[in-house]
Amino acid sequence: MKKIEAIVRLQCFDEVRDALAMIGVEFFSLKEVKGYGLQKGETMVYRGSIYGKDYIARLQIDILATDEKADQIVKTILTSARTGEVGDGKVFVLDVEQVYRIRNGETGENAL
Amino acid sequence: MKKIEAIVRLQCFDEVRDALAMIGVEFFSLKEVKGYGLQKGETMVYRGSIYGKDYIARLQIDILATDEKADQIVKTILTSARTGEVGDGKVFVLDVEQVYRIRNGETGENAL
Amino acid sequence: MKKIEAIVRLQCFDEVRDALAMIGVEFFSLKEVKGYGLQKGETMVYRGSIYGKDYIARLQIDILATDEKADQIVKTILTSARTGEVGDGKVFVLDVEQVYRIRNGETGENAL
Amino acid sequence: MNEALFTANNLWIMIAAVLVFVMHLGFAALEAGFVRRKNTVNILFKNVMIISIGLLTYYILGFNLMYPGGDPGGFFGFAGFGLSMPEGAAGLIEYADGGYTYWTDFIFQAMFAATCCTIVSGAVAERIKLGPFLIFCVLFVSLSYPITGMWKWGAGWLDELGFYDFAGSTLVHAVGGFGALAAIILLGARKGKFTKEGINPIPGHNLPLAAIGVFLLWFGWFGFNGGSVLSGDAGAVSLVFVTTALSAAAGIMGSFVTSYILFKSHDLSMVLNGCLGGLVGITAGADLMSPMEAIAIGFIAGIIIPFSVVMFDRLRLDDPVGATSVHLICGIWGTLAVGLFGDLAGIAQIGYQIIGIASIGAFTFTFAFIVMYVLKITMGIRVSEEDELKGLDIAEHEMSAYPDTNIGVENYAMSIQ
Amino acid sequence: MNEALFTANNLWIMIAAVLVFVMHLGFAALEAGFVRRKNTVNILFKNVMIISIGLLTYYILGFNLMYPGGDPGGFFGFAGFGLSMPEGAAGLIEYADGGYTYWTDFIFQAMFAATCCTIVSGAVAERIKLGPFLIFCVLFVSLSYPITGMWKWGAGWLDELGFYDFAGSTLVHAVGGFGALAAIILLGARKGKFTKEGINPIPGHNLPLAAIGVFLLWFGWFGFNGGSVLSGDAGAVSLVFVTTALSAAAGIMGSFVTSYILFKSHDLSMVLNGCLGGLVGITAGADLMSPMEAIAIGFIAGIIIPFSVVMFDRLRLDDPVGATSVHLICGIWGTLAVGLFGDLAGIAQIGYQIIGIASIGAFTFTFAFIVMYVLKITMGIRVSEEDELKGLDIAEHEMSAYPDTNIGVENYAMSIQ
Amino acid sequence: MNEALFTANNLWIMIAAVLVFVMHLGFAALEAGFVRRKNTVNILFKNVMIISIGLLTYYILGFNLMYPGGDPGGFFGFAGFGLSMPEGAAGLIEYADGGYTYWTDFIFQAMFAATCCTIVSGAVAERIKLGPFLIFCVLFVSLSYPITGMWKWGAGWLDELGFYDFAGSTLVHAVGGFGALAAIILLGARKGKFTKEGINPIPGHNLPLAAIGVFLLWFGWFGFNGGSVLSGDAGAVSLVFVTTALSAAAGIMGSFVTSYILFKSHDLSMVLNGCLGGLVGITAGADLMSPMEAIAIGFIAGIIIPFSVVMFDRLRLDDPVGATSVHLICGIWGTLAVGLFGDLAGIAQIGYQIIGIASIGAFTFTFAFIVMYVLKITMGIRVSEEDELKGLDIAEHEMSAYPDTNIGVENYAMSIQ
Ligand SMILES: Nc1ncnc2c1ncn2[C@@H]1O[C@H](COP(=O)(O)OP(=O)(O)O)[C@@H](O)[C@H]1O
Ligand SMILES: Nc1ncnc2c1ncn2[C@@H]1O[C@H](COP(=O)(O)OP(=O)(O)O)[C@@H](O)[C@H]1O
Ligand SMILES: Nc1ncnc2c1ncn2[C@@H]1O[C@H](COP(=O)(O)OP(=O)(O)O)[C@@H](O)[C@H]1O
Repeated sequence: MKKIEAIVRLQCFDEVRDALAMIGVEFFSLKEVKGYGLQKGETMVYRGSIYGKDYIARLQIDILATDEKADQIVKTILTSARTGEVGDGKVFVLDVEQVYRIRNGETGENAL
Repeated sequence: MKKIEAIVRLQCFDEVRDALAMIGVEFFSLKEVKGYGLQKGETMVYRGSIYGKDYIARLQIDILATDEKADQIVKTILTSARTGEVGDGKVFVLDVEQVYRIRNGETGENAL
Repeated sequence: MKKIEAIVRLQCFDEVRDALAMIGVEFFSLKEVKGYGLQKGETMVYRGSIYGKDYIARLQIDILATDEKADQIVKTILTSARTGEVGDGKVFVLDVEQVYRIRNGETGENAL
Repeated sequence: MNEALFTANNLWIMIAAVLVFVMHLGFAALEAGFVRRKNTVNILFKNVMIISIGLLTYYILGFNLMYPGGDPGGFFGFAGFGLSMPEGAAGLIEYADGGYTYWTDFIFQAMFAATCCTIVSGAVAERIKLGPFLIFCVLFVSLSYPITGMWKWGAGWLDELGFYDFAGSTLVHAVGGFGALAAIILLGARKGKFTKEGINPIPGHNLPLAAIGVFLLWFGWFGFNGGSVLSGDAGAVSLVFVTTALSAAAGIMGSFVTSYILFKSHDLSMVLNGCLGGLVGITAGADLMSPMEAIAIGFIAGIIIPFSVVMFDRLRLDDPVGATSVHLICGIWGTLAVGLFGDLAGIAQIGYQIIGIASIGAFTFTFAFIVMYVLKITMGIRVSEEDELKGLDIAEHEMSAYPDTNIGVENYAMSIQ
Repeated sequence: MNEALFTANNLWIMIAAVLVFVMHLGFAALEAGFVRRKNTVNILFKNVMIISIGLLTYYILGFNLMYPGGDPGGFFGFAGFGLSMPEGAAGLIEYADGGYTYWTDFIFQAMFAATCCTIVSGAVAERIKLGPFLIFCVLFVSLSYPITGMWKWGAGWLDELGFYDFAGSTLVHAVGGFGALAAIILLGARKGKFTKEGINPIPGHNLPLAAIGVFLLWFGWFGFNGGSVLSGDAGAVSLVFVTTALSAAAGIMGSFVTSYILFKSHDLSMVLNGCLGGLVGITAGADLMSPMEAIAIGFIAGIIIPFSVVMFDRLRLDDPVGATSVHLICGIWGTLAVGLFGDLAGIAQIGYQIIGIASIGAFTFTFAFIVMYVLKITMGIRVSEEDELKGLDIAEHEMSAYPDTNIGVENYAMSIQ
Repeated sequence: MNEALFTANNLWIMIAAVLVFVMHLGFAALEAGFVRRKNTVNILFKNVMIISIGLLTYYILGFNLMYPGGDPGGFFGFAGFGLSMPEGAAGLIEYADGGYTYWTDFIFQAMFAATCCTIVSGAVAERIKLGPFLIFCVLFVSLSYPITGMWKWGAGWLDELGFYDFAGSTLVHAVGGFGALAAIILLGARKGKFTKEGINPIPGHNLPLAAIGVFLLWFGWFGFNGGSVLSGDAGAVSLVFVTTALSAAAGIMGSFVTSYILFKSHDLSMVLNGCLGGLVGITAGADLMSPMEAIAIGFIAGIIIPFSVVMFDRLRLDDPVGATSVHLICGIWGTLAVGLFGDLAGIAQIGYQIIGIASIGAFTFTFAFIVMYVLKITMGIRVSEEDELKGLDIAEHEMSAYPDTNIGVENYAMSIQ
């Protein structure tokens, strides 16, 4: 099983979620993160001084999936989260040893 | 060493933490996440229109542990976080290559 | 490729970020976490009763890096985030299977 | 008239002016509470500018358009730019039969004027461009409001006809409401508010702020209605206080009961709007009603609110703060109520009231529609979709109302409220 | 009496009524600030409903129960439902010797009435069910408050006895406090407040809101005490202003010093409560004290507050906003102070004051206890444990006060504050 | 003078005192909104203490230092500790020619007094230690403010000279501003504000709170300026209302236009400061100006604000709320404007105004500097770097203003705002 971590733009989230739903993925966890990278935050003005935030707010989507499904999920994210501008984010895939569903203790693929 | 990520209900957190303390686990990190899954958020009403949040607020507990201890921790979480209702959450186990304690640079099991 | 997760003190973040920039690491994601461990939160007083928070606010820095670079990054964090007091935090290293850059679909080391 | 009575009378109108001033804070807080946090700086900025524009243009133009002091019964008049105190005692004790001075007259009326724009401000929140909105305000407050105001309060044709509007259910509130209606028709709804799946509520970001706003509006309303007696007359002003307070209380109760029946919910935003509905409703006849009649008017206003909110939603007219329900619909209701309840009730009066509402409504709506339409086809009145997503605080002000708190994903993603 | 003086007098009482009205906003803000964010909508909703219930029931019933106008010295009287202006000048200048009109009388008294429920509202916050609470309010404000009020202000037996309570340290504040005490005894503490490990503070979610509330309460108190002169008498009202302000200032100082000595802390919530303690303390004798005496009374009230807060915690009586300390304990203190300081000081007066507090306290506590008890065994007065965990905003209103900010885990987990 | 007129006059001054009281809430809200959330409890605590200290010390000492009532034209006088009502009617109708009573005089003046410390409080926010600051306040408000106040309002030498300062552009606002200037010079800037890379803005945490503060300050200003007429005189007070309101409106407009030209931005914090600048500017001559002159004064004040804010930043003087720009610079501007516009305009008057500003400024700055310097070398006036990082709420109060919300990283990391 794989854990897919995708870091995407806030404004792309809706599209990603809908695209995932289309391929049957309706289960995931969402985290708010601050992204440091090529793209910086908005320029702000306060009392005559300009300043910017180093970071930009982003969302991290964590999805657990079977090895087969993982590839399709990654592809779906790559398409639905792309604007083509610098700052679109990344997708990482990690290996997961075991998954448990707390409700009934099921493990492995059944637990997804 | 293993990294255990448990996604649990907010209201179960106290119990999980106490159960973990009972087996000697008092070190972990906690994140607030939004969970998408079978269980949805509360139904809300605003100005005559009903709406619901797709997601539900959840906690993610990250615990680093030795391979032997990991199993016990997972079991403890599975019991203490269970209500039996849909939406109890998941536990994932990942493999960790190395751990460092920043304070003194200790590595491996000593760092846990 | 590796994923480095570092849990550091809030007040050390600036130093860590600058130290990372010195070795050419300007890309990472930041999460706010609540840390449970030896060090507890500040003691507070409210209406004559003293209370403390069990946890302490911390930052988690997630960095994806090539296997060679990973070591240098870990060392940099270990030095720049250290105060020597209890509660300095941990660094974990996990193995990553694959990385994708959403903008152009690049994978592997190119995507970092 | 002796000097002491004059001093006391004038004192009351001055204090009433200060209370009406507080209503601008009330509106600012209410509207800020009812928008999303990403649009908070913008709405506050607009409300600060409106009070500035309102006072300055009323000084330059509005006051002398509204009270031109020519022959009674007219449609339009203008007494010249700026203010000048009448010579001698005419500026003091003799100016208004010992009710107040020339300066008091101006400041009390000027505080009213800006209100009509503040009402529009709430309805168009979260999507209008700042520049065109300010231009609209200048024109609306310096031309439209005083012209229709003159028809009644400036001794114009509606006054001669017999139309009655004590403190402005129509002249102030419905006027603001008609302006708001024209604006939201041309502007369209906020992204994500109406989708194929139905109506998607976009809850306000800070309900305590909204509640503070409503309490302050009520507070100021004692000056709005009480000051409209135009003297400190003990009997008249105190009756107005009683009818105003009881109508507001009944408005709360009416919307509490109705929302519970309709939606099975105890919606704070509804009872807050119900309270304002009761206040707007009593405004046209606050000096004519018995306490029991005031309660009836307020209670009915409270019942109207939830229905009206749902109606505007069904019509796909998006009004984040409920300004059209509160000020337009309850303003009309209150004006009609003068023909149904109280000292003037009667068939003929109902007729006068309808003529008043219709003529003022037609003028105001047309004026506002034309101005907004011209702005729309020239400068454009709506921010870009991207800016709406980001929020007007960043897009128009490069600021954030709460810069050091985390921003919830709700602020960005359209479909998760 | 000439018309000018009458106008000025009446003007002051009307303005005082408006200031007392603002106290409802003060209470709403204070209480909202002192609860957790998950219960904010609920407390605001309750406070909006209370002012509505207070005004309406006082109109229907309360005013004529409190001022029945029968023979002096009685225990109970009722002058009929609703309001009706006395015929002729009796309703105006002659109604109260030129102090104010009939309508002014009603509105000023009506604004006081709702206060007693607002006090209860804070103490029972974060765990009471909405429905039963509103029923309690209706009964408390329309029966209990006017009946005991009549004993003194309606020229009843306590008035004849010689009991003195200028603006209501007992008649308003301690009455609210006794009601609150009965309610929190029956209701029990919030989950997690008292554990085996000890007292677990549950800090309020928004201290700026609480501070705004206290400033607004102080602001309104100038009307509460100053208006209780029942005329615009220059000497009397201005003395009351001075004693009121100095006592509040001394209350702040007293609680500042005491909290520092007791807890080595500079606790904002304590100095805010100290300020209110000073205000409640001076209320019974604001017209009788010299500035120095006012400072003494306020300073002692400020000292009392931290001790009282700790005492109620030790008694395991949970009062999220400190209403019992501020209104009950300092209300009693202020009423006693009339026997210790100022123009009436003396042994006999101390006796009258004790009789007054004891009789009103006994009646009010019994009334409130019985009503709450009946509600408890019939409808139940407490929300379920799950609803308490979720917060009353979601559970009772399906709303959130700040819907687009992240919700901290503190809101859900019991043991992490 | 008849009793009715006396009652009406006195009523106005009392109400004006209540309005000035509200300004303390206005300052508290404004300053709380303009600091970071980690310092919110601290600023509120200071503002609550200041009003307490202000009233108590003014009672003990200040009033009789400021109005010693000796021979006119002096530099210093003292009429004894505490307050005592003059015997007989002298304390009432004859005390001030029927304008107000002795008690009213005290309470109105006392409400002014604390203002000067509140101004300092904002400028030194986020880094000063609580204890030394409170000691500074005690000395500043009980000695420095009344001594310079006496020079003009207490019939001292500046009054005899011909210096004019109607309601205190210099006597109150610039005095506070000079105190603030001395303090921030000695205190230094907040960590991270000025770095090698340049000026690093540290935005306030809650702009709605700041906006509420400004509206409330304006509200109170009607009492501040209007009450300074020292009677209810209809013509004079109503003119002051008009000039005050128009100047504030023009201040908004001036800073709106100027910030747009300078920074191409619509900065809410600037228009809020511009509004206050207009209010401070008109304060010295509110009774002397025509409406048009008032607009000119306010508009220029509004233009000054953005330049002044930038100037202080360039001078590396760190003032989180802009108190020096608003109160010091616009206070000086307003005082000078009396020599340039209105009834007194003329070369000689400009001279008197300059002498007044210079002498009061020199005394106040020196006083404040010495006191702060002594505190600095004895107790230390600045919190440790670690405490500044943590925030004063935790460090000095062990509290948090919003305990159950997540704390953004912005609160801790220096370089990320
Ligand atoms: N090496 C990395 N490790 C962890 N997160 C990264 C890394 N590189 C980028 N990110 C995350 O991806 C986001 C987008 O990256 P950025 O460099 O701005 O643009 P792009 O992905 O288009 O090259 C960053 O804001 C950050 O959150
Ligand atoms: N495949 C998944 N990947 C990541 N997180 C998941 C996944 N499935 C479930 N979760 C997380 O677990 C939570 C509970 O899952 P849910 O489907 O509601 O109930 P249950 O675990 O009882 O089947 C979700 O809210 C989500 O946070
Ligand atoms: N076993 C663990 N699993 C996950 N996170 C941990 C673990 N141990 C410590 N941490 C994180 O590291 C932080 C610092 O740990 P702590 O025990 O306080 O000090 P130190 O690292 O100096 O021993 C904790 O607050 C927690 O966030």
